[in-house]
Amino acid sequence: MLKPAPSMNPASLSLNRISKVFPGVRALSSVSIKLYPGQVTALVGENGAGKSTLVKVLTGIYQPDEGNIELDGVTQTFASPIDAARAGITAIHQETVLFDELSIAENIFIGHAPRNRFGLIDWRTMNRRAAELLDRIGATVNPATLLRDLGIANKHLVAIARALSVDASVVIMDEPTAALSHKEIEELYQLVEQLKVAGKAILFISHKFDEIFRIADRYSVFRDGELVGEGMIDQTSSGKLVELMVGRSVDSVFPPRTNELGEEIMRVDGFSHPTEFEDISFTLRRGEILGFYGLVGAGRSELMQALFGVTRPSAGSLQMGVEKIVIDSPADAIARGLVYVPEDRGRQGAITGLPIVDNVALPSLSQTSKNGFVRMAREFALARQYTRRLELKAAALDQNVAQLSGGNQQKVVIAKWLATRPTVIILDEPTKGIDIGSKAAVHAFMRELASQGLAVIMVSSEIPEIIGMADRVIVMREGRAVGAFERDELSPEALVVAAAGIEDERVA
Amino acid sequence: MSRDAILALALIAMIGLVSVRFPGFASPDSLLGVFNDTSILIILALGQMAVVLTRCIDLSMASNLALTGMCCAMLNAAYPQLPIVLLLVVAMLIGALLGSINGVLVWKLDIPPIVVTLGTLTIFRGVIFLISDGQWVNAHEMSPAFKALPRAEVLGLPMLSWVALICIALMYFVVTRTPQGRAFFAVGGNPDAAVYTGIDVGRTRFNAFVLSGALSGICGYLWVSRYAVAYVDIAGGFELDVVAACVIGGISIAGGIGSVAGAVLGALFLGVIKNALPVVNISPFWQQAISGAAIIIAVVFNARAERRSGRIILRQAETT
Amino acid sequence: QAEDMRIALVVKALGIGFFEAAAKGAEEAAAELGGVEIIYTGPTDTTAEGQIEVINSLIAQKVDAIAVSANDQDALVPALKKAMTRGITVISWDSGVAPEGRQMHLNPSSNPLIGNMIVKMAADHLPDGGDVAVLSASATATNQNIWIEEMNKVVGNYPGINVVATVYGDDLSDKSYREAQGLMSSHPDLKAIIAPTSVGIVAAAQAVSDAGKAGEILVTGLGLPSEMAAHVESGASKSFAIWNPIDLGYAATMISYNLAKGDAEATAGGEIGMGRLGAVTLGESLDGAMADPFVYDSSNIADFKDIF
Amino acid sequence: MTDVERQTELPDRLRSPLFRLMASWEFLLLIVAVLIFFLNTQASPYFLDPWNLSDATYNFTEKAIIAFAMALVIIAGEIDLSVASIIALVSTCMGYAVQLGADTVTLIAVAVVIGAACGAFNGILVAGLGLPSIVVTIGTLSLFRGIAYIVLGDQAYSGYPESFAFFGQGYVWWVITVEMVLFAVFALIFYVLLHRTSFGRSVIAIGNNPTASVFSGIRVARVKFMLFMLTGVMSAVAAICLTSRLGSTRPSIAVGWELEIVTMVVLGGVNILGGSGTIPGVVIAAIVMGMVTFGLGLLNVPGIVMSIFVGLLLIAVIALPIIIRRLRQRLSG
Ligand SMILES: Nc1ncnc2c1ncn2[C@@H]1O[C@H](COP(=O)(O)OP(=O)(O)OP(=O)(O)O)[C@@H](O)[C@H]1O
Ligand SMILES: Nc1ncnc2c1ncn2[C@@H]1O[C@H](COP(=O)(O)OP(=O)(O)OP(=O)(O)O)[C@@H](O)[C@H]1O
Ligand SMILES: [Mg+2]
Ligand SMILES: [Mg+2]
Repeated sequence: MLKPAPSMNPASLSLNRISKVFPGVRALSSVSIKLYPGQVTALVGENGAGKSTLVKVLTGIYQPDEGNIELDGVTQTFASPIDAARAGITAIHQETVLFDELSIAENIFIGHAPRNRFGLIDWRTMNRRAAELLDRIGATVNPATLLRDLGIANKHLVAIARALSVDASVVIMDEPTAALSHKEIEELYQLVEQLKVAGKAILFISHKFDEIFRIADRYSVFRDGELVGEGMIDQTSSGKLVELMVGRSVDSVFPPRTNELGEEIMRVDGFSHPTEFEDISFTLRRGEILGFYGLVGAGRSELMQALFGVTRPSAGSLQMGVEKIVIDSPADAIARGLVYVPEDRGRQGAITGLPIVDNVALPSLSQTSKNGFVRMAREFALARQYTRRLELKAAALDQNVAQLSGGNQQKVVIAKWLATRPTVIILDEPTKGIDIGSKAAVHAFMRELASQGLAVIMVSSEIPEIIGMADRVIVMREGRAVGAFERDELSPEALVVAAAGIEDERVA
Repeated sequence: MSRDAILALALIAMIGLVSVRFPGFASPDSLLGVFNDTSILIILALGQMAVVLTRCIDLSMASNLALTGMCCAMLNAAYPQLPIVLLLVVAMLIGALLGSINGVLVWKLDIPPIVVTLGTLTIFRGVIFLISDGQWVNAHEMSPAFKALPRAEVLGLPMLSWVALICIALMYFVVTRTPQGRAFFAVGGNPDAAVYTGIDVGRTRFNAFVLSGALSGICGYLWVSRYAVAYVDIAGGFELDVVAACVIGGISIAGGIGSVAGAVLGALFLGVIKNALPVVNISPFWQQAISGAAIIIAVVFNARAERRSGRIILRQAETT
Repeated sequence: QAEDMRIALVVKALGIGFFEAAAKGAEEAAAELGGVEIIYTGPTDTTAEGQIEVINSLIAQKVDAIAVSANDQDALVPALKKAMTRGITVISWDSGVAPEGRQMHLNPSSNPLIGNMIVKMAADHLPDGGDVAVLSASATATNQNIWIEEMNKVVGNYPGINVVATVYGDDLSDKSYREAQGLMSSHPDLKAIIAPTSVGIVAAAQAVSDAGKAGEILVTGLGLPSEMAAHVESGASKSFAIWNPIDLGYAATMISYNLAKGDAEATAGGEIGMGRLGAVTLGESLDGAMADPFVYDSSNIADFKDIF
Repeated sequence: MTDVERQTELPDRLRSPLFRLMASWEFLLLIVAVLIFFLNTQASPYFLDPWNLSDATYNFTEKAIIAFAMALVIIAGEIDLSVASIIALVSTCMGYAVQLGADTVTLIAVAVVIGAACGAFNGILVAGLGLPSIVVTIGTLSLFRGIAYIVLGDQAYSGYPESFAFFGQGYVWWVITVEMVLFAVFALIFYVLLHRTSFGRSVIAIGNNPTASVFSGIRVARVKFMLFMLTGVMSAVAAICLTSRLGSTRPSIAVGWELEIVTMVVLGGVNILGGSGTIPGVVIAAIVMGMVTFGLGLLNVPGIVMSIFVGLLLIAVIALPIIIRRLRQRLSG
């Protein structure tokens, strides 16, 4: 309880009136933030509020149009990420910035590899130091293996190790827990504690309020590129933060259940895949929201992609309505009214180099075209309709998707499959990385879809979301369905136990 | 088994096959001859590898070689007393300069490398015509020392082979032990991430182009002195052979993957084919089709070797 | 000042010593005639398409005569026919065009003579006979193919001489070099390489000396004294033949001039003047030979190596 | 869902159509084309002759016919370097058919079938096996021409039927050649295909992001296969024109055309990395290249020196907008 009063502590990093303008967007307008040693400052804001842009300015990837950065009282200009690293600023970026074909050790040290006295890379020292770092964050991987052989969670751990490999006084984490499982998130929290004790100044960006209240000391809130509020975390509440973020109060509870279950619309029997999943069976009814829960890597996405025809199952059957069908491509699935909104929006969802309107119309080409000829007026009408429903924030419909923030890209992705007017829609992590306001919109929208008689499959790794939204939940672990819960049987504990396989151990 | 090992085996198998019909082919002398003959292709493939690793491509290498070669030949014809070592350095510098033109355009103007080098491919050739007025430089206009260097034997191996060996060794060193060499892999493997790690993507690509240019320059001198003639069209179309050698050697055209051993083996693979066909008395008209087929087979094969079955996490789940 | 007549000398490819020398001869003829402009042109690689583009632009410039050494005897025909219908005089020289595509063709020498000469030069130095191989230019080169054909007709007259292979170097030094290497390794008993092309003969001589077999394997054929001087010195080549390219360019220009002017007409059995070289008599297919090939060896090469 | 909170609706377009036209690549190219036309009229008195201009079109029509298909392939993120070799093989097969007494109609059929087969072979390797097209087609570049060499060796085929000459030497009306008409017709067809059909949309989407295109219900492999096949067929069309123009077939026919065609496509504003490009751009680029080479040809500039101009043009036309944008940024910023 000997924590010194924060205001007495001189700030180790001050950002003074930073502005950054992109064509058509004022991503940051004259924001000032201070970071203090030994403290965690949470940065919150809606999608596109400018959080990641600030991180990139701080790490020398972007140069600010106005304003300056002061580190320990000295004004700095970072012409490149190397400058920022030298000055003692390190970051875990929102995008994974790693190299599949290089070894783990090299991924950690690239750019500042240990050298011998001839200036050549000292592989032995590098591997040793990498092992130490990985050990520190609880990762049990051999530093000499190639990164491409790692799962997604381990990759994220490597990114964290990389941030720690520089002896920095300022550590920035941009949504570090988005891809991590429960256990790994706990370890990350401990690490943050260690860093605090070591006197580092930490900037922590997250959309998850529970973790903000758990680990942050201070907060700063962005809205549309402006700083709209800051203070000590123990003097605020999530309601207040949300109000600051969106400029109005938001219902944080899930929308009430309005959907009614209709007749069975889809039946999956013994679906299997040689390497990804095995013997999955379930049924789905009109108006139902079926949740799929599991830890990252449980094989849910693979299962959904097999249903959608991206990959071929090795066994099992799929029935829609009364008809047994074989879907051998996404084109097939879309034609039969089954669509899949992928989890990886940058790679699988959006075509970022094309305008919003082209993206939205793409899966519906057969509807918007006649005899193979496209009709642009129809495409714009379609895009207008669905972007309005999802409250998309953009400048115009012919703007490239690449220029939108992460959350708004996700909206385009959802709009694009909704526009095909499906009967069954699979949403894979539909709210991953999107802000609270947008989240609520997506949730309300899912409810609306269900009450209109659509069947919804929702893959999610967030327990509150699963419990708040799903009518029924199937839990997957290591490619197998290990539990099924009706709405009244749902509890966070039950889900975690099933997903992590703790039950098994008790039985054994 | 690694891709390089498989390729090496294929190479040995091919040599074995040829020597069934013509036993002399597998003799050390003959094999050294093949290596010597392939030296220039090897050196060029090493340069191309550096460029391809950074997710670029250099189609101007053969034109660079020809232009540098012509410069060397004309210099030698005009000043026969110029020391050859100096000429070799000049060749390297001219090559590097030409390479840096590619590099600057890619770096500073962000023009796609294939466009830049497609442009310089024709420009460099045209410049040869301009500086030489279309005239050939023939053997009798070159000084004896000029022609002697690639042929001079040291420890039973011609200098041409030695130069290739030195280039291989240096390149291996650069690629595995220097930060710049590792940056080639990083830039090609994930350019966006490279920016975040503080690697200057543009400058790294520039360096790769300068390197490939310098190696092309050296080859320019070697080619002209070896064949004792310089004219506009030398090494015409050779750029595709160089790319083919890299691809056969398992260097991913998408960047970030490749090894020095791969580049050397890929070049040797083509070299053996080219040398073996006349030896086993296959009609010269079959040559082109056979090397085309070999390239396709190698690519199919490489792709098979690269294909992995399932993702790691779930493979582990399978076994548990 | 405007010239009265423009004659285009279209060659297989620019930059080849042989054709550069022919261009000199053409200029000499132009100077002698007066009021004649020579347009020396051609593609930079030996392709028919390249020559067609050149011919099209010559037609557009409305030149008075085109004298072409063809890369392909058939492919040029449509373009040259078009030239003739637009009133342009068209002849071929050195490497011919099919009869319907030109008014006459000027052979540098008579084909049977050349065919005989190239094998005779090898046989003269191989009293006991032996294996010989032919290194040609591209497989499509008209004149090379005719000479080789003529050579094969008379090879029986040289007992012991045995033609074991014909390979193609495409008039590229490096490819010719490799083909020569291939010949040496696949025919261990090879005694001579006959290269009826000025590029091939140099490359073959270089390959033979590099293999340390100068004097052991004889290189002969058709070459330029300037390019072959070093190899005659080294002993890789004992003798080779060529006609005078300067004269050839001179003659082609003179013939073009006379035809374009209307001073002569190309008819079978007819004669066309070639200035200082006399006149050429045309045969059945409207072709004629300029002169006999001339043999160069160590005794006379010094006198010619600085000329062409 | 209620619309109360949304006051404004997203506009369709950020910029006016006129602005987009003025800022477009095609507009820039058009200016270049006019400039070159003007320079040509100044440089040579022979340039402005209808017959000469008509002859000049042969410099680009055949290549452009392939360039249209190549543009689609490149927009889809692939490349086909084997086109010139397909010409050689197609021409060889036509020549072979002539020896067997084929008439003109049969020859056309043979050409299209062989061209499609070559394209299908590329397509299977690229779309079916997922191999990188730049490498595959470097291989088939050697293979296809190699087969032509095996068949023909040092021989040549000629003796094409009289009526066959129509394609490469015929005139439709006055100075309008058959090849010009083919060029215009295919330009129109490819314009509609790329910019007005859902197939064209798929091609653009695939070039931008093949994975997302699969997820969006596009049959990516099928589209790519069709593109390679289309390129094969267009190469066959070009082979018919060229063979008819030359009246004979050699295995070395059309050597090196692949790079000229790619240059044409890139000059036309097609992104070599895939994802964007237009047919009007390619049309203008083809005419620009044709005019540059013809104009220089009238001055008796050797082909190799012309290629310097073409190379410089390629780099300059791409670099210029970038430099101007940079300068403008620097001035305003
Ligand atoms: N390179 C760019 N070019 C143009 N606009 C950009 C660029 N990068 C970001 N923007 C815009 O700047 C704004 C801020 O984006 P930023 O990525 O910083 O948001 P964020 O707060 O991190 O959002 P999220 O929570 O979704 O990650 C957005 O409107 C975005 O569209
Ligand atoms: N080894 C790996 N390398 C890269 N990405 C991977 C790897 N393994 C899995 N991923 C990615 O991680 C994500 C999750 O994998 P998977 O589909 O197996 O699990 P899941 O149960 O769907 O998990 P999630 O909760 O993320 O949906 C997918 O996007 C997948 O592409
Ligand atoms: Mg962000
Ligand atoms: Mg998933």
